[in-house]
Amino acid sequence: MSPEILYTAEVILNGLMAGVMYALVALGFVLIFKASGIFNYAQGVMALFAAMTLVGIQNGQVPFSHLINAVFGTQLHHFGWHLPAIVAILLTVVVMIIFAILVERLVLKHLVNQEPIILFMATIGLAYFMEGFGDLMWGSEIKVLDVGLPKGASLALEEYTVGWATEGSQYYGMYVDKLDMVAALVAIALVITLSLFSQYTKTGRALRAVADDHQAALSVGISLRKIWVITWCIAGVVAMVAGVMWGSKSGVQFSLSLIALKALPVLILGGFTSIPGAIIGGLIIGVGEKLFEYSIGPMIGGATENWFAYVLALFFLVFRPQGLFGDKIIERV
Amino acid sequence: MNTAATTSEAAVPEQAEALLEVNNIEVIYNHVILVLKGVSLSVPMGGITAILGGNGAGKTTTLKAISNLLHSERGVVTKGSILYRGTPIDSLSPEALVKRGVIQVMEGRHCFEHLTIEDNLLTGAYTRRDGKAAVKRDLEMVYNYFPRLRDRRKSLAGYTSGGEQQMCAIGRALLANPETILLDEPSMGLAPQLVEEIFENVKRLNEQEGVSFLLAEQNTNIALRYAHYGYILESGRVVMDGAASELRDNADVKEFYLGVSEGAKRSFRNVKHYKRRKRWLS
Amino acid sequence: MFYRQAGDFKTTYRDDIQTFPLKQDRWGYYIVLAIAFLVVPFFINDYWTSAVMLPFLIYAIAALGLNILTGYCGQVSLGTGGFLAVGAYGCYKIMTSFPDLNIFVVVLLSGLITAAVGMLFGIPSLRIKGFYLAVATLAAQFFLVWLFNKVPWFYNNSASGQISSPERSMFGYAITGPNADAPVRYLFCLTLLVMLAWVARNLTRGRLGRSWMAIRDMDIAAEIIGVNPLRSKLSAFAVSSFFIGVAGALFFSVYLGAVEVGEAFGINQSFLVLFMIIIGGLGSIFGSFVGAAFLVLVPVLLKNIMVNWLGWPTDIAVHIEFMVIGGLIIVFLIAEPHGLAQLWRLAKDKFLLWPFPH
Amino acid sequence: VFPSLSYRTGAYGANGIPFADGYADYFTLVNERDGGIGGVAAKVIECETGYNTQKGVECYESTKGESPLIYQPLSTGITYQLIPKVTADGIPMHTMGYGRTSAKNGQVFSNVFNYPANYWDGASHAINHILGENGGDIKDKNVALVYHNSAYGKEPIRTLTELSAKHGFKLTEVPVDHPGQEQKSQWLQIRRTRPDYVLMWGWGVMNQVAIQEAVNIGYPMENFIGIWWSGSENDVIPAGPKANGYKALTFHAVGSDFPVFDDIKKHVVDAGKAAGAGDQVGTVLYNRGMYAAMLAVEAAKTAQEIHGTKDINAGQMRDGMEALVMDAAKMESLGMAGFGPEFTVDCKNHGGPGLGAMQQWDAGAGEWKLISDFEASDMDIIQPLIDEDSNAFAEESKIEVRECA
Amino acid sequence: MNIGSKMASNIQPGEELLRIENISLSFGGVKALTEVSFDIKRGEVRAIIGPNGAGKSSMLNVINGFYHPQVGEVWYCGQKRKGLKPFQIAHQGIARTFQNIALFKGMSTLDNIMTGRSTHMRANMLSQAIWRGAAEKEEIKNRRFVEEIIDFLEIQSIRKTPVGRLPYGLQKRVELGRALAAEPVLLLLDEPMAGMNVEEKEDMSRFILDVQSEFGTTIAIIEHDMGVVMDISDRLVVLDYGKKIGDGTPEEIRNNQAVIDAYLGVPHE
Ligand SMILES: Nc1ncnc2c1ncn2[C@@H]1O[C@H](COP(=O)(O)OP(=O)(O)OP(=O)(O)O)[C@@H](O)[C@H]1O
Ligand SMILES: Nc1ncnc2c1ncn2[C@@H]1O[C@H](COP(=O)(O)OP(=O)(O)OP(=O)(O)O)[C@@H](O)[C@H]1O
Ligand SMILES: [Mg+2]
Ligand SMILES: [Mg+2]
Repeated sequence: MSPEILYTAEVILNGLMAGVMYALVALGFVLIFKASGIFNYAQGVMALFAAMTLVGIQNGQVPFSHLINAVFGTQLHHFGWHLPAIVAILLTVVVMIIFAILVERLVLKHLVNQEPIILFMATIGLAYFMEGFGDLMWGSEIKVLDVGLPKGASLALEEYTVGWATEGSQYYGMYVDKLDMVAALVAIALVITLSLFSQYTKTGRALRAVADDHQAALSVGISLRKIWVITWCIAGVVAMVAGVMWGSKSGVQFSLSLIALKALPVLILGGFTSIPGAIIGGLIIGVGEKLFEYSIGPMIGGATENWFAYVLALFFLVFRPQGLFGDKIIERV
Repeated sequence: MNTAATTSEAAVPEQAEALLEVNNIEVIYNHVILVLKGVSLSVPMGGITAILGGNGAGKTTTLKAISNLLHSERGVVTKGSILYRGTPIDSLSPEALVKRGVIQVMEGRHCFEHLTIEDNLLTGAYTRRDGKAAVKRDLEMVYNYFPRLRDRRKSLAGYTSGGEQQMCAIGRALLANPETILLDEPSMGLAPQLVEEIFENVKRLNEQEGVSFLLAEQNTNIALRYAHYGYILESGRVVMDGAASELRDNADVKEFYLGVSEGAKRSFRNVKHYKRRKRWLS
Repeated sequence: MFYRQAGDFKTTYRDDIQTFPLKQDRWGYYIVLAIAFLVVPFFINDYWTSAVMLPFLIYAIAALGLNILTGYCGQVSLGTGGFLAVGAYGCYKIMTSFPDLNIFVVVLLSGLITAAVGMLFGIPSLRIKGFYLAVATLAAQFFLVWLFNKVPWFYNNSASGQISSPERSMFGYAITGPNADAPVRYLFCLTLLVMLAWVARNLTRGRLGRSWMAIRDMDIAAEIIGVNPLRSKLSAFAVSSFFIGVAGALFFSVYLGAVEVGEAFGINQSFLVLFMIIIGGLGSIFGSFVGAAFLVLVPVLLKNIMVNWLGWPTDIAVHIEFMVIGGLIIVFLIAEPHGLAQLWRLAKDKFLLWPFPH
Repeated sequence: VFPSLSYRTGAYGANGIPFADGYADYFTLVNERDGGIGGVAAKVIECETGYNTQKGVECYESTKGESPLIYQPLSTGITYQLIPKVTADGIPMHTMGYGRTSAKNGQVFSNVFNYPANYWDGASHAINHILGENGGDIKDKNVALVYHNSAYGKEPIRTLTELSAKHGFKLTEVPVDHPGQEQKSQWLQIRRTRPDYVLMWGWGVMNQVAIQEAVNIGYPMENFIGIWWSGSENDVIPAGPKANGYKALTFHAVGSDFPVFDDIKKHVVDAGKAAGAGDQVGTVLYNRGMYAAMLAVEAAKTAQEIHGTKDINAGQMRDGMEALVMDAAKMESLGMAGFGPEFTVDCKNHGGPGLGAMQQWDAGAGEWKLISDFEASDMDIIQPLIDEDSNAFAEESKIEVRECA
Repeated sequence: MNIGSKMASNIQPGEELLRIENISLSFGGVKALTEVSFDIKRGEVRAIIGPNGAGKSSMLNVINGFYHPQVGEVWYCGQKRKGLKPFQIAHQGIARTFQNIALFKGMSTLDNIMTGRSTHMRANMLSQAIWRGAAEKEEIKNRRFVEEIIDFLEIQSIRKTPVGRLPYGLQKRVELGRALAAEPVLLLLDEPMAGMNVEEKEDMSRFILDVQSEFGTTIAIIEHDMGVVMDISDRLVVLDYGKKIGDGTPEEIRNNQAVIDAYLGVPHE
């Protein structure tokens, strides 16, 4: 095979992997939107917060140490333990559950039956709050996140494919990041479980009902509060997974909250309400933007990935305004 | 005005135990709009009670106050109390109320647009704990009441016709297997035949299963035909109440709610210009 | 009870459709205007101008623009940053290509250019709705920023990729450039703001405004009763972008003086302006002002309190500032989902009823 | 009064913290140990910009009234805004290793200083280093530039293009869009084309991801060179031990092996007066902040000498900066022998000679090591570019070119 | 004079205004309308009745161009309609109300009705922006007309109230006002009296008849209350499962066996 084809294949493969990483973030959005019609702006910050908490717990950081030190003149930093990854993850899950309960108690409960844009705004307030809160709690320096996930090129694949190229050409085998592969597996597992949950359980049906009409849901005895706590818990855990995956790559730092921007085009392409849509949208966006950058990018100066994803999604939307798998937008009079 | 208030208190039926009691409630929307100005009524166990009244009289508001849905419309009950089986329910959440067997069919349909008709119906069974088989049986029952729904079982509720949505909303409430149903304008937008059928079903449920009903209706004619007792609401106050048969014979009710004057039905073509109703209050 | 509606009857329709039907409101408005034009300029210094007044005035223009699109026409847009950039770069290109053109005209022209670009990006709104549209408008945001960064023509091939505004003056006073005096810059922006607010008010109370709101509230019904959706949406995009373009031009030329597109017109701006109108009140001109004031003033205020008065470390102060702003947003929304403007209206309603509670 | 426009929050907060700490700590040290600058206590007012231009302007305006001596805005964006303002207000500004490169031309930019080195010097240093490794011949070499797709990242392109024409190497540009969380395509491209060297102009999360990806594709780290803003501990640590060997440019020394640090420990940290958490001492960016503060203090001292007054104002400070001489003896006396290059500033040249060094990451020891001396850049290439750009600016904004004595 | 009245100007009362020819409409598997044909004469009150889900609302949607039938033609004012958008049809003088109230919730009663008037307004954007000249004059002129409608419908007191807060019945009345504001040639009413009590229905009937007689408006009405329908309509069409099963005067329909079986049940007195 000519190396050109192999390179293209490699780009596509890596695009798929990147797409999965985006999908992980998009999934959190979908869950909350599906279950309450809320476009949760805070999802990115939640991922950051979860990752920070995970690192903080794992390394035994003292929460709010900066604040405490500044106020009391103490020199607290660490408790001096280092927990195994799994324990830290479980504790983080607990924190995210507490977070979900608080969000429901303090915010959502008071905003039943409001228009989507108002709820959206509330999540913005939440994002602001958490951004400050997270930094205050754990500090804003870059933290290394290591829960033992493999990283780096998969040598097995490289060796396996190196012979595919035509003789004499300089080809080093196909490259895939092991971390991405793990992410792909995790994402697929998540998508399958969550789809089954929302499609086939009573709670799943209730989730969708709540998203359509808060009042009617109340009137048939669906507890909005319970549903909201459940979804925010799941979304919190999904955010943690996304935070771990992205954090392993770049360290845990403020910019982690910006990955939400990579998830948004995935979200509209796949459809706000579709769990499988998140992953398929992710794959399309991943491959699309990588291929575009690879083939057209060099001609127009590169760095096209930020906007290309959106333009691609826009293009799809013109034909399907509800995204590929989203619920139909019902237009009736 | 005072006479009206006193009659309403005196006329609470003594014979049956009161299942639901509303005592002199006041409701304010948005902190400023006073809508109910002291409404009292009582629904006896196993009875069908109707709330009648013109547009904006406060029927819907009363029902929502009972089922605790006002909160989500920025309305609050500022005075009075609501008792169900003798215990106050003002502070219960709507779902707790449904668990106790009180369910509301909301005015204006409120189906879950993106769910199929069948899924819509099944959400009604959300609080039930008596097993799939029972739910299935009741689903069949609803389909038998409304065959049209069976045909449209798999369509998204958002795409069904107005009447179909109305049936869906009623059917959904029935699936909760309730003890008391608050029905807000069940006849709205339904074909006359179907209206008759729905009221027949109401009667049947009431007689055979002992379900109590509180219904707000504009179609006074049919409501008074099926109800045992009625209240007439006007501008947020109860202005008249009594057994359905008494109300049917009341001259004012006849004139203004039944469209019968001097013993004969009027023609809509011949109503006079700008005939204005005599108000009990103003 | 000084504040009352009773007795203030209108005898003509012209009276009835004026902007401030209440006498008290009308006088209040005149007084505010008089203070803004005649008193403030004498007391304003560099700090107040650059840190508070200019951002407030300019963001108020942008918020008015976005409020027309989002609040009145119901099309949520996150492309504001991109459109601000169009205004800024348009302004720069015009300023440098036609050095003799009056700065006032330059700013309006930048607005027109932005209006054209905005219409272009508004076309998908015919198919795409709600949050889908909101996210899709980010395409404009990212694409435009990329474009201004990539094509050297836009920044006149300057080595740094930054654009800086040369000095331009009106009536002999420098408006842009380092030598522009604080009161002059302030008055320039204030004049534009007042003019545009008046235009916004006129547009929104007339046929066009009603057709926007109809599209917002129920687009299908609007179309069926005879509102042309294409024309309404595109005109909303055009007018809104015009305002935002003017804001962008002022932002660059009068306020900052030099910008780099990615930094000054990033996605944060898009969100910031959106926050302003939601906090202030969607579909309310007054709300645009309140929202802009809130999000410009509160951070400055908090910073001054925490850092200058209480002497807290700056980073902790910023974290707490974020928490406070986030918290305030939530508290306000819970108190009144329709924004500060509505809160104000309710307060007035209550006052009208005073001393009776209902 | 020395305003410190810092950024301890936001996307770049992690990098802003150590710099701000170093900046503040040095002034504290001077106050505590020497009783101030020539006896006058220095006061630092910190103002948080969050790396945001608008807040930068707010900070400038709010501190302007406190008779500040010097501004160090720490962001290219803010710098551009402030250039006309400081000039109009007569306050000097120092942009050390960032900002507008052509500000080196003191005849045009009277109030802006960017000693000891700028980005164009940096580009030249990197190429010089490569030249050195290859015995002066890099005709058939491929060099890739991975850069932050912004004004900052694009700075070196012009210089590198000229240099590639001169030395005959092939330059490939690889832009990365802000914020740079996802760089798969860029690094696949690098993996495919196998450039001999990769240069990087990155900032924030882009650095960490780039280094991680370079590790992932097994790129030889010795051939990967970052600008000084891509060479802090923050950037390499997340990538783990495999980042060993990564190189970065610098214009000051690394580590805490200088007498001055003993003083800082004694007078500042142990006395509980450290800015921030006090845990950043000796990191690259801390050192940079401290170095910046030291240069400001020395300039102030010079100004005091020139004008014979202890209470200098901004204009006098400017004169001090323009007459600044940093020689070995002076640094020795400060306990910072060899900490930075020797240089002098004059009216024409506000950028010094543009000396820079190379540092390399030792992952085993977890520290940066200086692997070269402070060396000169290729002024034959850079000077014409500076003249061209500064003259263009002078023309555009109608500035009269100063005559220098 | 707008396009609508111009188009209809040569149609005399009693002549055919609109003709539906062999219309079939389906959504996926659902057949909403099957081969339906009927006509509406100028100046009459034409009722469309039928059980729930029969396709009545869909019929109105076809008439005003919101649904596009797969088969069949719509003739209006003697012209065959092709490829028009709903708002263009509105400009031709067809206005309607909706079954599920479709008012503009965020706007006041007055603004809602003024919006209905927009087919009669054409001041350009610039003049609207400065609110001088054409725009202001036009605004005041049309306001006068709208005030007449408000008086006519007796909703003066809620002129400035946001319609979202009005009780159901008043909302229906406002909706009628909005449709009337367009001075339509043909007015389509979808269950205007649902959710009203007898007295309110009487009022509404009065309004409808007055509109017909005062403005000469042609009216097509869907209504389930047979009492009302039989009293006020001149001719009826009956649909069942998308098919037309009856067409004629109230008298004929009352005695039509197919209609009785499908819809009326017991013959109504
Ligand atoms: N959310 C709300 N905010 C403010 N006012 C409201 C709200 N909901 C209802 N109202 C007002 O309360 C009054 C009573 O309304 P309600 O809906 O209870 O009447 P109703 O008797 O059900 O009338 P209808 O027969 O038309 O349904 C009306 O005047 C209405 O304007
Ligand atoms: N957009 C659509 N998509 C799918 N099905 C539709 C759509 N519109 C209407 N239908 C179906 O077509 C049939 C006719 O609907 P329509 O609304 O015309 O009934 P209707 O006669 O107005 O009934 P009702 O008296 O209950 O309002 C219904 O079964 C409905 O579900
Ligand atoms: Mg009601
Ligand atoms: Mg219908």
